[in-house]
Amino acid sequence: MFRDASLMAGKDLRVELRSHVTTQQVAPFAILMLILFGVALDPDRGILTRASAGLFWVSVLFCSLLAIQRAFTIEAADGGRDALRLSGLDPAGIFLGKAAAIFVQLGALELVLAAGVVVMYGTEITGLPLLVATCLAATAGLAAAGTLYGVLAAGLRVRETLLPILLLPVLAPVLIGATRAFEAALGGAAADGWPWCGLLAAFALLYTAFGTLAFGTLLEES
Amino acid sequence: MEPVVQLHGAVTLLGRFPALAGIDLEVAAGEIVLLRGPNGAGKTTLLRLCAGLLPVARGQAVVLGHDLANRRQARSLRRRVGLLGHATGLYDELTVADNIHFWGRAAGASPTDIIAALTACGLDGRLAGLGVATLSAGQRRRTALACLLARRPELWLLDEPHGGLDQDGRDLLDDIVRQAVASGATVMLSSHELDRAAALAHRVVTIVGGTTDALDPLPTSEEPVLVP
Amino acid sequence: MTAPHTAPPGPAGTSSRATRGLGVLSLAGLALLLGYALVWSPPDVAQKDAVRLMYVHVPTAILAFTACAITTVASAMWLRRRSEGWWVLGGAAAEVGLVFTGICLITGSIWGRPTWGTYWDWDPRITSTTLLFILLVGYLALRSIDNEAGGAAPRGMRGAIVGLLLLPNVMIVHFSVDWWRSLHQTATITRLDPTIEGTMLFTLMLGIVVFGLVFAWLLIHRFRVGWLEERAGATGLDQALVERRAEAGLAAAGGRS
Amino acid sequence: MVAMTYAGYVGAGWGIALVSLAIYALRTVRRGRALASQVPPEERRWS
Repeated sequence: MFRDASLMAGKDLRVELRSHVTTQQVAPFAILMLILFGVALDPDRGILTRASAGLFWVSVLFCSLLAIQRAFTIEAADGGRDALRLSGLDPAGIFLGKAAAIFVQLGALELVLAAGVVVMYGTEITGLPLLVATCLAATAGLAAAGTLYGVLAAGLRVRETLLPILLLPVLAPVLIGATRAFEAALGGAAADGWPWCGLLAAFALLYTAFGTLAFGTLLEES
Repeated sequence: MEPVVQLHGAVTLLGRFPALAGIDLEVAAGEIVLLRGPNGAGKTTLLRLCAGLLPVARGQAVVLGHDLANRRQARSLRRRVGLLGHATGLYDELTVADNIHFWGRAAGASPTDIIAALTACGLDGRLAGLGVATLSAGQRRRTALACLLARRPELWLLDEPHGGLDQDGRDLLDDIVRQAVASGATVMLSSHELDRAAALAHRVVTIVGGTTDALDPLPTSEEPVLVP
Repeated sequence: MTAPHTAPPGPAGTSSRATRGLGVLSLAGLALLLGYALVWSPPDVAQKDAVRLMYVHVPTAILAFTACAITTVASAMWLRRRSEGWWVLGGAAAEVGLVFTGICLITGSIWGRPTWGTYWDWDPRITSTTLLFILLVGYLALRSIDNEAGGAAPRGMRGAIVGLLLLPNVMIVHFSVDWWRSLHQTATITRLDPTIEGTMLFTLMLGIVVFGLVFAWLLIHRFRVGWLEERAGATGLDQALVERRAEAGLAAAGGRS
Repeated sequence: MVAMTYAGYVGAGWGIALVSLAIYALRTVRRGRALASQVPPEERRWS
């Protein structure tokens, strides 16, 4: 299973290295969102600094939609689903591999976004351990739930429009938890944030476990 | 020795449509069987069924000893067969070599097998480093064939394998199929290149309306032999 | 919502003797509930007469979440048994649940205006119920696509997985939203005084029972509609096989002529 | 119902609730009638 997962993740990351979709399209989109927030909300009032945690995670959420769509566009091309089913790869391995590749790409995007928030919104980084732990847990949750719902929508003619409505309500807890944890860390009250981090970790575990179990059936029959 | 493919009254549904409406077919080990019939007769569906990709709704289907009525057995069958379909399953963003390495390793092929497959399909050298997106249709087919070869399948299921290939490519394909059979594999293929495919095949099976009511021997007459 | 007066000999629809009885009972119950809710029960001390909206709001909320639970259970059963009935039930419960969720949100919002002074407050229950509404919309959208895609697979797997995750998702969302608000603000005005008693408590209970009857009536009818949709235009497998095999004869005749 | 406070809100809430239930019920019954004619009676186990 883990051999298959690493093979799959390696393949997805190699595709990204050659196509540069995340670096040349999704990352600029993320920065663009930060700029749009800045334009829409009056930057002089300090709103951006106060809301930076929420804006950061909203941006991550929208970027994750793009990353997930992308991850399954690769597979949908030219009969990829049949090929995957015939490949001999363990479905659980495929799930973990794709989720891991999304995790890595989202992690990189978060670094870009964090730099953007610090530079453009004047946010001061405090409580770094909590920030990092929150990012890891939240990103794992996004990747796991996203991979599961991504394969659900993949292969449908309306996938681009269907995925957001299926996935975003499910990810609402991640947005809430990650934002609160960030606010706690940035507000110097890290102790308040750790329970949220725990919630995020539980969410990630739940979806990873469910995805590992259900992915085979989904790949099989949808 | 038990036949590799045993289908008795096999029915397969695509949605509600019975694409296969009762197939009776036995294929012995080492045989090359040509499936022919008009478009929409069910040839592709039959090959996909034998690959373990589709469930049997009725009747019996046992391939390489795996009972296809059992989902788990159907799934474990898949790594033992190789299906070359209309879609190639290649990743456009990756190179030829990357693709063959990925699909080969996914099926557990050794690096030497993978290199051998690349060479056998004439894809070593300059072509190996090209992105699949830049390939011609024929070169894509070759790449897909190499992926298949690297898997060393026991049952080869070739859906219109000659389509899109040039003269050299077709000769190459026929050679590869003959070599595979010589080393113990079994082959089912569909083709509209009837002359070429018939020369390759040991036996021709005609499918019409999702059934195999006619099993006619080689060589065939001009007029199709069909049982109403 | 009345049953047909006379059962015609031909195509009847989705009603049966049982549902007609249930329908009459629901209508009578609604009349009684209206009497209690609007006339015979006293106004609340704090909420005044706005409390009368609670008698529709609370029961619809309970039933909305019940519908959600039914969909999840039906999806789980479909995954086990693969029988059509469970598939149809999952969709029927979700659709009826969507209607009840909508009513719950609207009445809650209308209630909020006189009580809180605003139509919308970031109350945990409003937020999570709204997300439930969207989850149900998404689930139904996915099912409607499943219906039209006649792929090789026994269709419905996607819908079943999303249906299975419906209740867990609602619970996670509810929990996290609840926690989110409670950490940062003191509890909002309690929606219904927990110490209510007498006529008001009776009216609320009556509301739950009556709307439960209405829910059951709708669910049964919607289930039957779904069942008919599955069957409409579907010829049996045997018939389809005969037609498919006949293509061979046609081709042969064409080839010989 | 003498001098009920917030009568407008209460009326609107109940009105919307009952009307939307009635519309949905009617729609469901209509759909059922339309479909029933396309399905043989032996498939309609309830009637």
